[in-house]
Amino acid sequence: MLAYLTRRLIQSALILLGVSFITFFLLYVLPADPVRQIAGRSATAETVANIRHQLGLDQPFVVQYARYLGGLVQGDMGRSYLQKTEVATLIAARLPATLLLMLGAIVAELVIGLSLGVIAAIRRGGALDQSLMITSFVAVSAPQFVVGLLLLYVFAVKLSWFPIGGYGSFSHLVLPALTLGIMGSGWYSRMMRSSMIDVLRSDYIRTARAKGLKRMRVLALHAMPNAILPIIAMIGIDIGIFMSGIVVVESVFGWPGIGQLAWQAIQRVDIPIIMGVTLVSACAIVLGNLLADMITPFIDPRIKLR
Amino acid sequence: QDYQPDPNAKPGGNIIVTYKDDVATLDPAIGYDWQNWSMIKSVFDGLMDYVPGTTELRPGLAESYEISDDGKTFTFHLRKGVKFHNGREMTAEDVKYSLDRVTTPATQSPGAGFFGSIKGYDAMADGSATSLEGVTVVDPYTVQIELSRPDATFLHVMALNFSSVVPKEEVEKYGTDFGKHPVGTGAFKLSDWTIGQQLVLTKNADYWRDGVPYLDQITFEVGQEPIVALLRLQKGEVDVPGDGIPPAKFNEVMGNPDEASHVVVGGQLHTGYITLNVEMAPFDKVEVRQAINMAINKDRIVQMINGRATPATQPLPPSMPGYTKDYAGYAFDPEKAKAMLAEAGYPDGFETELYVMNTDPNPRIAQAIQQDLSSIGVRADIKALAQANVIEAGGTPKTAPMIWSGGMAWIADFPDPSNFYGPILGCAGAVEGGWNWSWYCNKDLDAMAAEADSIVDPAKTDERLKMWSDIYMKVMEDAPWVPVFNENRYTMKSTRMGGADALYVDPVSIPVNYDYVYVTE
Amino acid sequence: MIEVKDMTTGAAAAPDTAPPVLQVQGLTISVRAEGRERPLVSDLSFTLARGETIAIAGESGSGKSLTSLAIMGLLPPPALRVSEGRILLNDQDLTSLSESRMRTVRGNRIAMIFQEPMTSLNPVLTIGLQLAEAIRAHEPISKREARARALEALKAVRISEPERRMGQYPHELSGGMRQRVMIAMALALRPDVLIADEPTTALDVTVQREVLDLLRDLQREMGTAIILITHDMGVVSEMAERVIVMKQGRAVEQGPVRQIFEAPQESYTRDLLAAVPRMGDGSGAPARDGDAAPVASLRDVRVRFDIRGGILSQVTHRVHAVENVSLDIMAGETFSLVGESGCGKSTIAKALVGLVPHQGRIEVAGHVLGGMKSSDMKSLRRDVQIVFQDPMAALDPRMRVGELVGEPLLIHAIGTPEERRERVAGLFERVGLSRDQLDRYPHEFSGGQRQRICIARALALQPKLIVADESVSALDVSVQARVLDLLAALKREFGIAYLFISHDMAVVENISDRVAVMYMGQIVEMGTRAQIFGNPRHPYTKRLMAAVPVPDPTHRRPPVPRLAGEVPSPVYPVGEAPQRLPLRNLGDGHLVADAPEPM
Amino acid sequence: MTDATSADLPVRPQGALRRLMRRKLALLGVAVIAIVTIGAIFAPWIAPYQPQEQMFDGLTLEGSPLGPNAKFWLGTDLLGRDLFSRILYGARTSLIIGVVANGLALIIGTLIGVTAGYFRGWIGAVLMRFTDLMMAFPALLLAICLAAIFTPSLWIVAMVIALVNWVQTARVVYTETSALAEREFVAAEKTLGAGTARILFRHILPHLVPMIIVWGTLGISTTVLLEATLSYLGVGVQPPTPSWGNIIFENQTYFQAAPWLVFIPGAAILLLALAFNLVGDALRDVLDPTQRGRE
Ligand SMILES: Nc1ncnc2c1ncn2[C@@H]1O[C@H](COP(=O)(O)OP(=O)(O)OP(=O)(O)O)[C@@H](O)[C@H]1O
Ligand SMILES: Nc1ncnc2c1ncn2[C@@H]1O[C@H](COP(=O)(O)OP(=O)(O)OP(=O)(O)O)[C@@H](O)[C@H]1O
Ligand SMILES: [Mg+2]
Ligand SMILES: [Mg+2]
Repeated sequence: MLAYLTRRLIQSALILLGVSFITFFLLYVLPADPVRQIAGRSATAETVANIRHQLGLDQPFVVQYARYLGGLVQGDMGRSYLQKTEVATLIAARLPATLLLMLGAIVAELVIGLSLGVIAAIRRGGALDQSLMITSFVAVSAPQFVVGLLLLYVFAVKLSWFPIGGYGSFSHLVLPALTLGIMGSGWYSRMMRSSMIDVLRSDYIRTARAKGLKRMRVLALHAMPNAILPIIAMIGIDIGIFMSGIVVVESVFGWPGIGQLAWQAIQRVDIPIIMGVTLVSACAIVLGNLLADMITPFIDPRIKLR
Repeated sequence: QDYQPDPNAKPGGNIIVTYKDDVATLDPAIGYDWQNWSMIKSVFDGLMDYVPGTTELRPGLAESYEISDDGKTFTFHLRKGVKFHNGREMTAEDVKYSLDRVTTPATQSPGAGFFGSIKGYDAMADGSATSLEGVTVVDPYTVQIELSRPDATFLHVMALNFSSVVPKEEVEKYGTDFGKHPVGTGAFKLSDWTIGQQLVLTKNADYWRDGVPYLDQITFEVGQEPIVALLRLQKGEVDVPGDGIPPAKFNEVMGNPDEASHVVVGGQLHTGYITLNVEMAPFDKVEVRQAINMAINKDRIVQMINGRATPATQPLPPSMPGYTKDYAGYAFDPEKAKAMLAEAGYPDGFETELYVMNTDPNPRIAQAIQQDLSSIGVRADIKALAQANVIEAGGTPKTAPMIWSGGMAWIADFPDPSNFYGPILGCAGAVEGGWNWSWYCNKDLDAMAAEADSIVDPAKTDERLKMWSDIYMKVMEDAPWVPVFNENRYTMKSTRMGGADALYVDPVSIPVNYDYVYVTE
Repeated sequence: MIEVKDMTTGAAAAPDTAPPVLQVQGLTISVRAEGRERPLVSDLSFTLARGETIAIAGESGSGKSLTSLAIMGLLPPPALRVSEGRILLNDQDLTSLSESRMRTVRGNRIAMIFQEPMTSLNPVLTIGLQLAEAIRAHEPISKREARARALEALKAVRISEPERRMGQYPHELSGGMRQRVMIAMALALRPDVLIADEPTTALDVTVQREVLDLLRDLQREMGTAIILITHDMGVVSEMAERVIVMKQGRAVEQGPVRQIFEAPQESYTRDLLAAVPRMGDGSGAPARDGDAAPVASLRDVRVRFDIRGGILSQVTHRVHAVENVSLDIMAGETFSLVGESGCGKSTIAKALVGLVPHQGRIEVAGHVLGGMKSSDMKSLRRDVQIVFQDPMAALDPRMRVGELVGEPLLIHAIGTPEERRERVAGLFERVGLSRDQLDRYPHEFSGGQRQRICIARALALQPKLIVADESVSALDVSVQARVLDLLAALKREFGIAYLFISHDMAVVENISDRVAVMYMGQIVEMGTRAQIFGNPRHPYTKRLMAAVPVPDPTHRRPPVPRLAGEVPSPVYPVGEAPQRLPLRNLGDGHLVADAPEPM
Repeated sequence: MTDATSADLPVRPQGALRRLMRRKLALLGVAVIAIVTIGAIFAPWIAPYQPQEQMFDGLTLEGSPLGPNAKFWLGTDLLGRDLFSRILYGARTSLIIGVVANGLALIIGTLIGVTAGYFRGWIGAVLMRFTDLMMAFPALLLAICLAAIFTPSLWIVAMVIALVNWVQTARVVYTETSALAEREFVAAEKTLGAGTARILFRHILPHLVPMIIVWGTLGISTTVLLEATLSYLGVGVQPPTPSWGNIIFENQTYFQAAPWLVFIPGAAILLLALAFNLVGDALRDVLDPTQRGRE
């Protein structure tokens, strides 16, 4: 286990290195010049060259990348070109909000998705199953911006159950987490239904029923863990999928996460921020996947980590 | 000459302003976004200032100034007893320090170029000097600025945020983080800044202008979607939605008399235009460019953006001095445009590309343009890209044949006609990495512009403006641009906001002149 | 509806005086496929009295398991359902009971032991939990008490290291152990009616003996009525008071056990009884001459499984499943491996076909296992085939059985499609299945039918060696006899050798040339059939022989002392290993280990 | 895989087809798919207007779009174009994205997931770490850069979507496969001498079908919406070419003022995905023998 963990952590570091390299390279070849954004419209060619030199952007790619990595090793993610602030500071200020939002979304989608999936599996073929199927497709097909605004309009503006956006308390979290999680819940409910149907047919469920166990217990203890196995891998994946969703959700709900930061940075080629956000999100995804892989053997003793 | 404060105004109150984008920095040497522009204006002061709600200059930290006869030496007499937020008195040394700072390449100020006329600027720019030769401290309350050429716009430059006076010790204390810990002499000071959430300015009780500001506190909440901001405004949670009325809600708001009464409409020093790259065939033919000018149905485009603009005839917006009132521009006439194309050798039109920034409503406007062009046989492919990529394409030779300027368009830094020329129509901008995306370079006009800007005598202002008017008329003859519309400003405010409407459409303080507005309850 | 269990009935009452606890009346079970209803069980009626044991014997696929599922109310809906008849438990009709009320009956008043031990336990839950929850489902006791009761139940079925098993997962147990866990689960609640579907099929004779004794004890103590489904006529004659013989979904004969055994009325019953293999003294057909070349030879083969523990999950213990086993299987020979459950028989089988990593040398059909080229591996596969212990698990549930059986031919590119079809159909007939079943899927067959499918698949390639792991244990005797005849015929025709793993000593005696007895991963005795059965030397071998049930209701077994104390286990801490038992040659290749401890 | 299997043994494909056809819902699904496909192919003949034609009477004087009416059946968009015509033409793009690109992603993901899950060891490790790398890499950034490097076209978008979307499938298939690889019937197949390819395609893949169907059908919606995001970033089909996704994206802020602009294309996506799901479900039940006798 420890050996496995060390090996995976080393692999993860390599993955992050790979991500940093590809991202840095893509940003390098990207036809957009950050210096022009910095220098402004009235700058002379001289000033531009000067700034380019100051930032080391006139150096060859390898040197730039090596310098960036060198800084990274010492925990220095560089300074934003346009905000002139430490990227680490900017990200640190916003990361907790994003993590909280993702956590909320994961909980929301799991709770909604898994329970709907189980219900559909039990009521397989019935009217409830059919309507749940349609529901999950609606969830998957609905653009997040519209969902967010609708939720906001109904529950915050009209019903005043929740604040109209903002950050701070649990009630602030509910709507954005729901918005972000709704799409995933559609996926989860379909996946869960499909694997639950398989599991419910198995001999050991018959055994459990033969013991006279309560229906809930058969479902929750005997069927769920088996049915959930193929789904665990998705939790790691979700973090990656969320990355594009948070841009929209955070802006609709005024949630102070890194989505906004990333979006502005991409629009204006603020390379240090793009790099920083990319690496942080890559980290989250890699760790999420690692976690998913590590959970699996706890649920399924037949799988061994090697 | 100065502004008469509102007699009904009473001090006190907190207001909430929202923005979608985060505030990048409050460093006056760096901040160049439209949401931090007015905040910096309230936290810092420069030697010059504008009368609230107008484009008229008035003295700021300088109590008075003198201009030498050759127009090359400016002597500013500073107000006494003006204190920075840290309590120290502002002196002439600070003025010099601030100007040195903004022009030093290490500062990476996007506004450094504005100071090009100060003597010694070139030495600063290439790094051979650490201090501007032309700026001298005569005594603690007098500073003298010598120019290398006469510059009629210099007083406007002194009113720019980039010229704000900053205290050396604070800048050195925070280094590059000064932008997050701004200290100035302005009406408000920064009291709290939670990155990504909000920024709070509180009243500077020691402000050197008597009676202002009225507000105790302004909270800027960032990361707010404009539609949501409007919902919050309607619920009374927000006082000013900084991004204005979102297009999707515009008709709804304006159609409701109750809500429309909270909207203040004003002009803006803005022009939306299409650049035609004169270095790329077939736009190297003036007939083609003129034909394009005639093909665009500006009324239709204005209708499409819910009439929030007026069709434009020339580069300058109507509220800019030097605007040529009786010029009708190229009339919409597709038939004639087609004929001209045929004359120029393109009877069947041609294929080209139209670059556009990818935020609403720009791709939509581009599609309207595309349709207009197709009616004269010009098939334009739309390339909707992120802002930075469009800017890059525009500044790269022979890359972008046409660019719709929306989202990146020129909003004047100061209300002077010269501001619409240099970087975007002059030869200086028609270089790799420049902002003259039509790559139009007319040496004669450049010379004329230089001549006009050397007329510093206030008595000759009309003559100067006439020269500028002529310059833009010549530009229109060569038609490197298609001026499409001048956007109007629609600022919305909560019921409790008080102050003259002009303060809500202040041409230099967008969206609101915070120093003079007040709350009524 | 809760009735107080009648605790007063003491010893097993005579069947005719005791009140009926379960009555099955005119039971018909139908399957709906392609829009048509087809009965699988028709018009079955019987009565079960308190404390009585009724045996349902009969052809594999005759509907025995379906009947028991119907009683439990567990027929897989909606394809299968009870279309007619009633099932009365103390006058209450189970077929009309709601699911929630049925739940209070299941496990508590009627318990069931399922036929497939491999798949009947939840793979992701520990044994302890699965046991304890069954108890807690019906009795309001604390978790700790339930665990204690569960442990007791495990001890009752004499599983080795019961405390550790509580924390283990099903895949870590051998087939026999899983079956014992299933039995423990059913017995823990002391139900009124126990349905045991082939409960001892996967068990070796010694454990079978104990389990049967256990069932009887329970019955005596609690007055539990038992429905015993089995094809082992020995078990029938020892356990049952009455017998129902089924064929093709109908009861062909029903009556007291003596009557059935002594004066069977129906020809089918007579055939059945005639087919029962009987154990003798090892004489009979002469053993083969021993000069043939070995098709498989094992030298000092060891297989160990790691057990991880501690915070870092390092290896703390190892299961020494197979220790220093050396043996040769000659061409055309039937070599049997016997021994108690968990002694490592299946592990040897798997090692032989390269499914578990081993140490030591294994040579099969001229190939040394380990590090082979894939082409060599493929030709090896052609030469060795294995029939797994659990047929359901070994068949891909999504393929038609015809395809499954034809697959080896396809893989090794034998014949044209038509030839292959023909051959598959021929194989089906030879194992006693019909052609029209080719298109069905594994789950549509009974346990015994599946096993025959597996055998047919192994035979398809006519390999040099077939490893048959408990391959005939689930077959009813008549089919068993046919399959055994088939195996023997193939052996004669093609010189196929068999490694035959079984706990059915009678079968082993009837078909083997040589026999090895395993105990705790090691071979304790090996020799020709005559040597082992005629002259068993090792105490463990002797005990095995004594435990074999005899298919004669008049037979009275001499009392065998119950085993006391710990059941030995093959698990050792890292670094330790079991003592190696050297084999002594008693002459003529009869090898015996010294008994390390009194048995 | 080789010839044999179907011709070889008495399988009854026509029976499977018949069972499939007997399901009314599946037929409904087939009908919807057929209608969409026909609509897409024959759009020039069916559509009442050109999809990019901005009609003067398509907007009110204030510049608001028109709701569904007699002239414009599904209303007009913000530029005064006929929504019905745009939906018809948009079906072309969306079918290519939702079906072709999504299908490609599914195939790549399944192949990689199955290979990694079955072989484990270093092949599995390398493949899965590569998958992790792809997953950790921000898709949108990749898209932006590709946009800058290539001339955006529908096929480029389809490629980008396939390249970005296989990752998730691979991960899920990987987990499922590693569990399947431990099952005894796989061991049994090995001992028969079945080659790896055979085990993978004949024995493991069929067990993955239900999951693949779920991913495939849900993927239709997500990819169609992803295409819209990409268009928005300049990598996708460029305006004025319509796609269902970009119709939604262009107009989503207007969903209150002009709901038809969001909900009609949304319903189109939903309908397509549902139709494929109905067919997929039926197909799965027909392919899944453990379902026999349940119709
Ligand atoms: N789900 C099913 N669908 C269709 N037929 C089935 C199904 N399950 C069982 N059968 C058929 O029903 C018959 C009776 O099966 P059952 O399992 O009761 O046999 P059995 O008597 O228990 O045999 P064995 O001793 O081999 O276990 C068999 O012919 C089998 O093929
Ligand atoms: N994968 C495994 N991991 C750990 N232990 C195992 C594993 N497989 C088998 N064992 C252990 O190895 C020993 C031998 O098991 P094996 O399956 O060979 O027994 P067997 O002789 O075939 O018994 P049965 O007659 O009950 O099938 C048992 O103690 C079992 O618990
Ligand atoms: Mg059975
Ligand atoms: Mg075994």
